[in-house]
Amino acid sequence: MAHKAGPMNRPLWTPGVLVMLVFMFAGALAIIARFTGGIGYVTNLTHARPWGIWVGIDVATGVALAAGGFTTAALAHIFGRHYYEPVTRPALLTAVLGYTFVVIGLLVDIGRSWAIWKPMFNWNLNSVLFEVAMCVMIYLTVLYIEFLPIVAEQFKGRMNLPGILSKLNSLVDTILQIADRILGKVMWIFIILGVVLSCMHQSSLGSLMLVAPTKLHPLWYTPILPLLFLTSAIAVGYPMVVFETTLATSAFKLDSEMHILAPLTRFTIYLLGAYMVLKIGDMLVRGTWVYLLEGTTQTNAFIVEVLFGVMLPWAMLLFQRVRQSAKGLFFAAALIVGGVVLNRINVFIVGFKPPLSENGYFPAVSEILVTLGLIATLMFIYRVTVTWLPVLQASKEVRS
Amino acid sequence: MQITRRHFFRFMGAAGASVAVRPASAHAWQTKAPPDPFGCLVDLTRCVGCRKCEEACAEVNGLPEPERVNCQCTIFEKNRRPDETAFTVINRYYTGKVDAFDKPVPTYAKVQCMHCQDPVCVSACIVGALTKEDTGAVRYDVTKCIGCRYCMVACPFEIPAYEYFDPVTPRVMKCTFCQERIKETGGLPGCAAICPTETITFGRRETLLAVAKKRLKENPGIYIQHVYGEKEVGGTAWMYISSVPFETVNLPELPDAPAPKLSETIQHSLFSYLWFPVLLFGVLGAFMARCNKGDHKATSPDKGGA
Amino acid sequence: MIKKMGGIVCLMILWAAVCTAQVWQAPDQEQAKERAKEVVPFVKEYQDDCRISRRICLMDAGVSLDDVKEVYFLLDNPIIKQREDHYEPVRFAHKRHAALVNDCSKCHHFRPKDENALETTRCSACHQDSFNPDHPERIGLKAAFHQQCMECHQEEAKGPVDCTGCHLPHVPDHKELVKLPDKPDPIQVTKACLECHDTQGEDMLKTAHWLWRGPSPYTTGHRKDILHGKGTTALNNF
Amino acid sequence: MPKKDVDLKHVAQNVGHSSRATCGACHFNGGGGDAIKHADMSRQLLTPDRNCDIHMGGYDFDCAECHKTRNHQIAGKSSSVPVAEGVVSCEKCHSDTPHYSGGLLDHHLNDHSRTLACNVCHAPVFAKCKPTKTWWDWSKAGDKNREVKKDKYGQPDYNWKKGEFKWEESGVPDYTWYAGYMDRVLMGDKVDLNADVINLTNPVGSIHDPLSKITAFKIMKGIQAVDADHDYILVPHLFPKDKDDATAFWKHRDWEKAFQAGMKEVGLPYSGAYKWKETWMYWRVNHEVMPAEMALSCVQCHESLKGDQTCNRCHQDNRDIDFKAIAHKGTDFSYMKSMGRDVDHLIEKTDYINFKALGYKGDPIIHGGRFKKLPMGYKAPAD
Repeated sequence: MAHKAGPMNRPLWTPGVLVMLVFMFAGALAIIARFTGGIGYVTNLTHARPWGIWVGIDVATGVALAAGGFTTAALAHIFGRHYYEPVTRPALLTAVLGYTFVVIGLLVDIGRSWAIWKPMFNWNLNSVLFEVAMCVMIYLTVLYIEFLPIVAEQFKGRMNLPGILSKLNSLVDTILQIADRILGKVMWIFIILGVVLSCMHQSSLGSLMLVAPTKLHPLWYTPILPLLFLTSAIAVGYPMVVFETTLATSAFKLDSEMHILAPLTRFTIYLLGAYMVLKIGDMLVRGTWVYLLEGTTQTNAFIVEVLFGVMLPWAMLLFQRVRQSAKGLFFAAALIVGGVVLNRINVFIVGFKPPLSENGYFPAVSEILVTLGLIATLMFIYRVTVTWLPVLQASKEVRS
Repeated sequence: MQITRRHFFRFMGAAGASVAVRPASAHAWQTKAPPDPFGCLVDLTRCVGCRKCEEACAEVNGLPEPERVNCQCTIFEKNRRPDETAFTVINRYYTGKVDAFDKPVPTYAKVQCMHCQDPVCVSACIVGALTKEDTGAVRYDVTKCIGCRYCMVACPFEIPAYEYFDPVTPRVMKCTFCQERIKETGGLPGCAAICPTETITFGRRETLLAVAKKRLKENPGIYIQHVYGEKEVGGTAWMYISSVPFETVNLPELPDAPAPKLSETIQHSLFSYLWFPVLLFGVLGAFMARCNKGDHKATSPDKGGA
Repeated sequence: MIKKMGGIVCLMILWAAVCTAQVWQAPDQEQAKERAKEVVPFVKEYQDDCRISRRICLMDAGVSLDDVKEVYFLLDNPIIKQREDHYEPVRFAHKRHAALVNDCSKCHHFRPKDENALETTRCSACHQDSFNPDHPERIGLKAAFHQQCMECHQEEAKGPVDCTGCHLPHVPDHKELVKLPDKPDPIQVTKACLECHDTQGEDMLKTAHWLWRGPSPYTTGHRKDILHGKGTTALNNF
Repeated sequence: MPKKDVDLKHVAQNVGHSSRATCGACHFNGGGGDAIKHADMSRQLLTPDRNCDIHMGGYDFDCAECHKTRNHQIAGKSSSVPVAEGVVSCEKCHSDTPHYSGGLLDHHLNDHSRTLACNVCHAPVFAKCKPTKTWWDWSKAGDKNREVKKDKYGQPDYNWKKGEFKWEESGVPDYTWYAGYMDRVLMGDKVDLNADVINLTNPVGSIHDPLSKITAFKIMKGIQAVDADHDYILVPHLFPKDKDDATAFWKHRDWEKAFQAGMKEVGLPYSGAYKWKETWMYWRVNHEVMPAEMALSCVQCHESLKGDQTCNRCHQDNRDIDFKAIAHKGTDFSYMKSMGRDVDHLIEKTDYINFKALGYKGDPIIHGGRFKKLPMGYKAPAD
């Protein structure tokens, strides 16, 4: 194995990072407002529309886009394609951060944030949300465990806490050593567990909306919604890796990883294809295509989602020329990511139409600021992490 | 929407049923409705729109007094929904009926929690803060609630409301069926007790169903021959009979299948005894063992996680 | 001494006043109150015949206004009050209704099955407690009154159909509701009232009793004016 | 502002519906004292005798049960002041055909309802519970030395502040046609100084108008000042505003100053010359409705029914019916007299209503009603 991941050790305070800080600050203000004035104070949510972008984007989309973590792990570690290992670490980091922010987003969104631990003791086994919550909770733990070796690798034998904490150096170091050793032996359990948990809750996120047959537009409401969520999550995994790796490599001016990314997207043709077949097949079987030309926001959103988020990128990937070009690949990946994002937004927001108290929903500015702030924080931490921890493929010299 | 959704509801029901039978390990979905619940029958032909029920409800449940409770002048101009300050509201609908002088005849319709037989909110609630009681009431326990509002997403009647402006301890607010009152012998919900015209009839659901059917049978020209809530979403404790189509008074057309049936069937098919995750774990483990044969340090620590 | 005497005399007068106030009774009203307290035995079975047959039956029996012995009722039955008691009793001019409607079967729609029973019986004989599980279709007394009265008033476009057209609500005890310091000034009191009764406060400011002027629709030459009244233009000779 | 010693907290904590006492606190005392102004309202109505007022005394009605309120606007039109916020009428409760005793008279009585206001028969005397003022001569006011005499009711005939009075108890009302509207002299309206009497309020109605009804009024008669040049009623300044008031009549007993100040207050010029004129005000008799059995009997108005021939002039009924008894049934003034009322003069009276004054040729039984001439076969006596 020729590659070796290492810290970037690049200057942190670039203009892009400063922009992120501005969004983080604005988001923080909005969150303070939410915890002083209540959810109603910062959002446009109503009794009929209890879930907005905090659930639709922060949670549902966050979970979907973090799918890169388990899909690459499955590929590289379970199915033994070690060639793809260089992308597992950034994908893992994205997953760790993604899920962490799903939880933070939930803390903002649920009304009684301080009671978030209650599902651990009050089980409702009928509740889809309970299953999702349990999976996310356990999976987040698994992700941290999987991430621990990276921390250990960086600080093992090099613990240097400042000031009074320096006395703990040796203790922490010992813990890291032991953890690293034990984890090495059992890591396979966590890797498989991660994949299993992901399959469970990625699909269950789709089941969430199955309780509302009269509210979700028939174009999306289907008994196979969980299957669609699972397949789309699996399909978006590699494109998401492509997407973020391309962004990261171009941001840090690293070598493009085309030699890994291009073959990776060959899997996507099958995965996305399977999703596409299911989605369109479902539409045909249930006869919901009759709605397509209704011309409402919802049907238009569906058309955009399927056409530009699924069919177009799938067709693009069929061409080797696209797969080989960094730009083409990035564009196709971005379309797929966008398609899944739009799908989650459609299912949770656009397609959700309470028939009795019809009132439109558009997120309030402060509501958007919270979401943007969370995303900016996520990116900032990603940036900080890759700067100091061995996540990304280190520079050329190391690799050669 | 030009295309009726009923067709799709049927499809859902069939799909849910087929999912239910397929996995051998899963039990067929069974209703969890209490054996002999209380209910209320709302006869819209009797309601005069006095809004006494709103007033009584507010008093019994310690809610703020309804707006302009003694004056029905302008309140009916807007279509109201129950919210965090009112568990029940009366709306006025002009459905096209006219009296002998060609004056439009109003129909008043009460809205409150329907206390479904198999409530989807109860099924949805992550912590079981909502429960279906033996009385028939769907009870909310604030001490368990985490404020996720999934019940509100789930409810086909759009009933649960939320204290959006409480930053730390918001509650889900909905009709309690005056659970504490009806538990006692002879106890009545506040609204039923005060209703001057007995628009609301309180009693055992079975009895009420018989009463409703008797009224429909004896006055075929007056009533629509349908008891709303007998079968809708698997049946509701609160039922309506009316002389105007139910859609015209904002009672939605709903499938007969209990709302939680599909999601619960899927959940239990896949996750009872965690058979599916365990199976998946085994399969993946086998794959991992096979694919990494010879590669003796497949999961060496320096690889980092997945 | 004289002062003391004066005091005693005053006390006596006061006492006498209190006594007479207690002694005074409106005779017809007292009689109706007594009658309203009666609870008659519940009629379990009734004869479910068509209203037309009922009417003809009554007419054939020669039931007429002369048979209406009870001229005036106070609808204040304990059956109603045992559940909720929010309203003051309704005055019901029985004989006047009988004279106007001229069809007893309009209200006395069924009769007890017992052949020895009277042709017409009280509402409260058949309609008692609501939601009686043994008679689920039988509506309670309160609902029977309301359905009967309002339906007919609406049909005939005569008589009140609103709540206060027939009865006044009980005024809730304000002892606990009114939060005032001892010896409040009038402004404080007004504020306290307006805290709950703000619309009523607004209403009050528009009334003739407050403004001492108002519309004069029954004064020739000034029928559209709104400014006449004691506070402005009214004249008198006393 | 309320009096200092009123415990407002206690008041606020005991709010409730209005009662006869709350309304009566002002309305029973109109004109400066109990029963002075209104012919038919006095503190007697707080605890009235059944015979004095059947509604309040028999059935314990509160004012607001008839004077229904909407948004605090209280229904009822006053005779004395122009303002009205809704109407109260007997018919609203009793309907246009209020007689349903089942007796032979119902038909005739309901017929009468189209021509007579209910109170013509049902409240045949005003001030039956307490004497009321019927004459008030302001021009005599100011004589602090004049000896005050008590009349037969024990009421004073003079008060230096107010002038000379006459009182009446159980008075016979004046009857006139009334369609619900009043002519009124309002502040600044020109009046005819040459007329014998100026009517400050004057019922509008006519025998020829089907909607006009014969209605009972108490006429409040008096003498008051008119501006001799401007021809309008003068408003004197009576109550002293404070200690330093230099113009109030009740302090200085100077009409000139009182008029000057009074007219300045209302914003009308005062010429300096005033004249005393007799003015009348019509006050409708609305309350103190007596029980049905005490209504006027037929014969009390229709002298034609007094003799042996009554209804049987037209009805040749061979049933055993005592027409005479029917025609005479009604208020027994001797009974009222025995209860201490001053109704001596009304016993045996058979011309209760002066038909000729109302525009009839005479007793309508003989001469025909206002729209229907009954072909009785009697030749009307020449006028």
